[in-house]
Amino acid sequence: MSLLDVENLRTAYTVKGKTFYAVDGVSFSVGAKETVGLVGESGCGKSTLGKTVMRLIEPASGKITLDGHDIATLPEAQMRPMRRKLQMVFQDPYASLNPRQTIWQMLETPLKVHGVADPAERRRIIEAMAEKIGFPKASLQRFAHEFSGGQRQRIGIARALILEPELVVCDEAVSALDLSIQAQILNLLVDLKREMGLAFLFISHDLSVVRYISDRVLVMYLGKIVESADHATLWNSPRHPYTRALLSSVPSTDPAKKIGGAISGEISTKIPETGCRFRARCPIAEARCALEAPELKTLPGGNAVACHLA
Amino acid sequence: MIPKPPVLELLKLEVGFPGAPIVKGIDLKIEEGEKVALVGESGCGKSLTAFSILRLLPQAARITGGQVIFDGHDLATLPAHELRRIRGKGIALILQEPMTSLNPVLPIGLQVAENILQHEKLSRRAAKERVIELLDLVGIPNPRERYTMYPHNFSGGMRQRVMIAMAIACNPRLLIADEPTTALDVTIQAQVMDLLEDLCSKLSMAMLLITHDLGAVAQWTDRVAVMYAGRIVETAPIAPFFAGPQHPYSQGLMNSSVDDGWHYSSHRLTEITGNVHSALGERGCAFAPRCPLAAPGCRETPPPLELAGPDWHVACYRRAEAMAPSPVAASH
Amino acid sequence: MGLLRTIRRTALQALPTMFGIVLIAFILLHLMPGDAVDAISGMSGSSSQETMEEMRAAYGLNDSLPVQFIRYVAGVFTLNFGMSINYSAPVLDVIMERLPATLTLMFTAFVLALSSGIVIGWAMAVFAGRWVDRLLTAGSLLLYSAPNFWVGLMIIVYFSAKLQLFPAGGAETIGADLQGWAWFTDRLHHLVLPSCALAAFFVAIYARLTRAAMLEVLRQDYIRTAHSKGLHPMLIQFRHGLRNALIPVTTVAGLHLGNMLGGAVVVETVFNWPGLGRLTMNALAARDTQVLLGILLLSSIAVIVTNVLIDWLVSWLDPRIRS
Amino acid sequence: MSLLATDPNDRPRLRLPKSLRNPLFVLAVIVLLGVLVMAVFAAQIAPYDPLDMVNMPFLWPFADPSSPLGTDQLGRDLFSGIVQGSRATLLVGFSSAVLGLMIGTCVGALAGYFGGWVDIILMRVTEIFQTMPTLLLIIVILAIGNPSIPLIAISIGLAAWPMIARLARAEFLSLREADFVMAARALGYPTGRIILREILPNALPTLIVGASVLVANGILLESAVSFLNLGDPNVVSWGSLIGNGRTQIRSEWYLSALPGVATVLTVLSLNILGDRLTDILNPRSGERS
Repeated sequence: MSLLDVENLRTAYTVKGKTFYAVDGVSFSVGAKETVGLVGESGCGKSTLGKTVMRLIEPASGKITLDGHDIATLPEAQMRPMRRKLQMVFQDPYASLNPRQTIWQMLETPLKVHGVADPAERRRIIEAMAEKIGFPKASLQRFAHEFSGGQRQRIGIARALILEPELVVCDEAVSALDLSIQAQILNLLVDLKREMGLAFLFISHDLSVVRYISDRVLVMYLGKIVESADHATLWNSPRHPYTRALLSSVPSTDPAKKIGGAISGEISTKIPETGCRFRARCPIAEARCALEAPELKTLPGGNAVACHLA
Repeated sequence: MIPKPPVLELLKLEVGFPGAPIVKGIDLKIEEGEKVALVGESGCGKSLTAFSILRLLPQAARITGGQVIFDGHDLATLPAHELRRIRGKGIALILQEPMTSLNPVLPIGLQVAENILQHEKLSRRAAKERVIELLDLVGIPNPRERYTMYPHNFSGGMRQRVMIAMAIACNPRLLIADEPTTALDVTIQAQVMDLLEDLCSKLSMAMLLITHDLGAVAQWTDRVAVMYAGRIVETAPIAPFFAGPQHPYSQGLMNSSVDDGWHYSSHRLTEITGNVHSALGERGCAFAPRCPLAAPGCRETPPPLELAGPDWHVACYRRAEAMAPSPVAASH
Repeated sequence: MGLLRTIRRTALQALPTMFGIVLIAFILLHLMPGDAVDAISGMSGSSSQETMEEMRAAYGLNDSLPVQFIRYVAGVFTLNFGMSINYSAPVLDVIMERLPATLTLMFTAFVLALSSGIVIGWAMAVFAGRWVDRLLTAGSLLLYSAPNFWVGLMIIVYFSAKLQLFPAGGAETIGADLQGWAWFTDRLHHLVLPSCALAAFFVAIYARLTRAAMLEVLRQDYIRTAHSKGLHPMLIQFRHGLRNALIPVTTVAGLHLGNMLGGAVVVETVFNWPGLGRLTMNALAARDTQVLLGILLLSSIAVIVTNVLIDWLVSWLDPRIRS
Repeated sequence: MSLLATDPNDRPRLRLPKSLRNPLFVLAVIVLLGVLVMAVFAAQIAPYDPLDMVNMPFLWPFADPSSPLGTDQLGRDLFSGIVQGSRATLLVGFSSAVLGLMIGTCVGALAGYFGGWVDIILMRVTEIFQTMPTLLLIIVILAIGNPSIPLIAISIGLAAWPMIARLARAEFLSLREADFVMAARALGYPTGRIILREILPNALPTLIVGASVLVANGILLESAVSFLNLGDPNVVSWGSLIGNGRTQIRSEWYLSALPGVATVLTVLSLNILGDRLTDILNPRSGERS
């Protein structure tokens, strides 16, 4: 059994009286100590999926099984103990820290809420965490605005890890950072993963970063997972036409290696009623793609793809 | 053969806010039809440099020294009404955020037409036809119907195409694109950059691309200028640059970017320690506090840009050591 | 089509608000100690218990509160606000007689305040940080801080008593019996001081709003885009700047209409303006509950209707709302 | 802003915000403190009972040193009136603001945080109160009870809270979606803690600035009410003084002018204070600009 099992999850949004599903029947799992990458373009629902797994957005239907407990419909009071195991790192290091609290307060409150009553014990945990993220003790009494973007992201990570979770959802955790800082944070995440035995659900639009950090990758398009594969297979022999298009759009830092022709069209907010959601942009779409929605088929070896033609 | 003069030449350009110099003396040449990338991390002054060319700086910022030579004029000191004749006509600008760079209450056709009507003696009707051609040229379907639509009817990529149509409306000789694809998805980025590249060659237009994305630089430009803390530290044609940058900062950037095929299980990224703020109060090379090769001499005076190869300039006292195989370079 | 839909949506939104106002007003007025009949008998001082009971029955004051309320709500929908005890006439007639004067005053003041507020605010934004801006900011802050009745009294002192330029009160020269153009100019002449007194506070509000909105707009990327096209700064100010800045200003202008009506009550008192303000004071003195209720309701309806108009204006300014 | 990067570690940690060094702001604070002292020690400062006839009627200001600001038609001392009047004016201004702030914050916070039906219903109620002309509502409430200082304060508070409710709702609505609130929810903080400890402190600066406007409005409304003779006839306030001078406005205009000046100065100072409070209360104000 995996650490996290998501089954047929749907998340509904209502815009101007119309309901649509930003996440529409998604199933996947994350094993213990595994890093699962989730890529897709903006508006594909990857961030909503992350927040739904975190129960920050209510799911419309489906199951979210964490460590054997279905948490999809748990009331908040019963959800609270589960939150120790499940944490999140946010994208914007400026918006994700309360500007009116010191770093110390931000790290201490989760411990208080989760019943670490002994102040000395809390002090010990916070100081140990500060050391892990490379913060001197003295700086913990300062406010977030006194730190740079990269330092803030370290604080955000520390806050997520202070309860020693098993699974951390990283929602575009390095996307807002400069290149040199991005490398620092990625290294930190890898170090912490090894040290604390963490599993990650790593959500990002940046394929290179996902490729670097993930053991397995899910590709999402318009609320559905179109391909799921281990990182080596996905990059070497992508099956789904969307994955291929995505991969060939990433500019390489080798000027001699010109990227393939860009696919046309843009992700649209209008979801087609029937058939494959990618077909309007798909270079190989056939007549049946407009009629039948492809299922996510598991291939020998455990990878999966949702395409009639793959 | 007499070499053609460059389209744009920045000479010792200095820009800053009162009491806070940001751009500290930049020299940069852009040749006819050339695509030059200005690369750097946030806060290094690359956007201010771009804005200062057309004197479109934020409120408090000022050009505090140097020249911006375009077409024999110094744009830094040109009277405002003459500068207006160059804005949009000689040099055009594309901004980062296609959501906010178009006026939300005006139809997009009018916004493109404004540029044409400002610089060319054309009737409104003729201008409209021109706009429709332009919209078609940048790949907007049904341009005639779209003419009267408002920006909120368009997706991000389409808006950026409208911006491009607006920018190329008067066949400018230079296009300044400030992070034109940062707000766009990777498949849309490829579409937009391909379009820009195509237009540059069709209209023999030079481009100054402001970006932080090394991949975009390698794919869509001819030459790169790396900026750090208000100064250009290295400038080179892209092929030799990506084969082996000479400045320790450029090397650091290349090493911290996640390259093809790297995986965390086998490859640890090389970090540049510290952050850009480390340069504050530094008298010498701004990168010295983060540089693995810094020597005491680096912290006296900033190194000048020196010729390091064909059309290749580097500002580093320790260039020789940086080029030697080092433990940093050998780790991958 | 779109218009009809807008009207329907607006009506659906306005109705509950209206109902709530009727309810609150009804509750408030029935909390009053004593009723209209007490007031009348108090004034005449000679009514017997019997006649008072007869009057109560005649005015329906003996019915239970829910019955009175339902009757009232039904009345409101047929624009029947009941009888004024003080004037012995239908409330609607009493109010309608005074309403034009108040509306004239308010409309003049509103147009004056909005137009001059926008111009002043725009000037403040254009010269932001310079002495023009500082002077106008100080001036608007001063107007913003002064009670309107006091401003009214002070301009009476200066423009009426000292310079003798304008009359100090009333809506027309009494007994002059003017016709045509002379009547109009006489009206206008009387309108100047009260509308200025009423407008003063709102000029300040709208100027400050315009300044803030304009500064915000001028920071936007699309202004930089407009400059990058080489457009004339004036064109940018108007077509790209002011047009966008007017959206928040107009939206907020609607929110202040209720305040302006309240202001009108006081200003009318200062200038002896024969409008709703004076009617309110008289009704209050006579405990003429029906009239007070009617004024509160009608002025609320006026505010709601004007807000609908403002909504249309905003959607005309802002294509994002239109679609 | 990405263009400007200052090293946070190098910024002096204790620096007076720019606004505190602004002379206008300092002046405003001095005026407010002066008025406050005047109100608190009114009995000690005012030489006479403002309702007593103590001197010749219609003394102009500075004509008689025993009544430095002159006397009215009944020979009552205007200086004493202004000093004593500050009590009622300030008391009503502040207490109505406190009431308005409490109602408005509660309504706005609940509507903004919970959204959905709670929001729709609470905002409807707010709209009802906002649509009714403020002063008319106050007049009606005052007509119900016996005019007294507490009733005036309550009626103004009841009429003025929608402004705060809207501010609070907007703040809560946007802060509810802020990442740090998401983080708090992800960490399992109880709802009460999220509202009170995470969101409220961040919404407070806006609300405090709003409250300063409420005080100013409260003073203006109180003076309007007393001017219309709807106040407590046994209590002197600036508005009633202005109203009292109205009958002699063409000749003895100082009777209305002087209490008016006192009102304007006080309200002006409050408005200046409110304008500047915004950047004082923002811990990140140095970061922007």
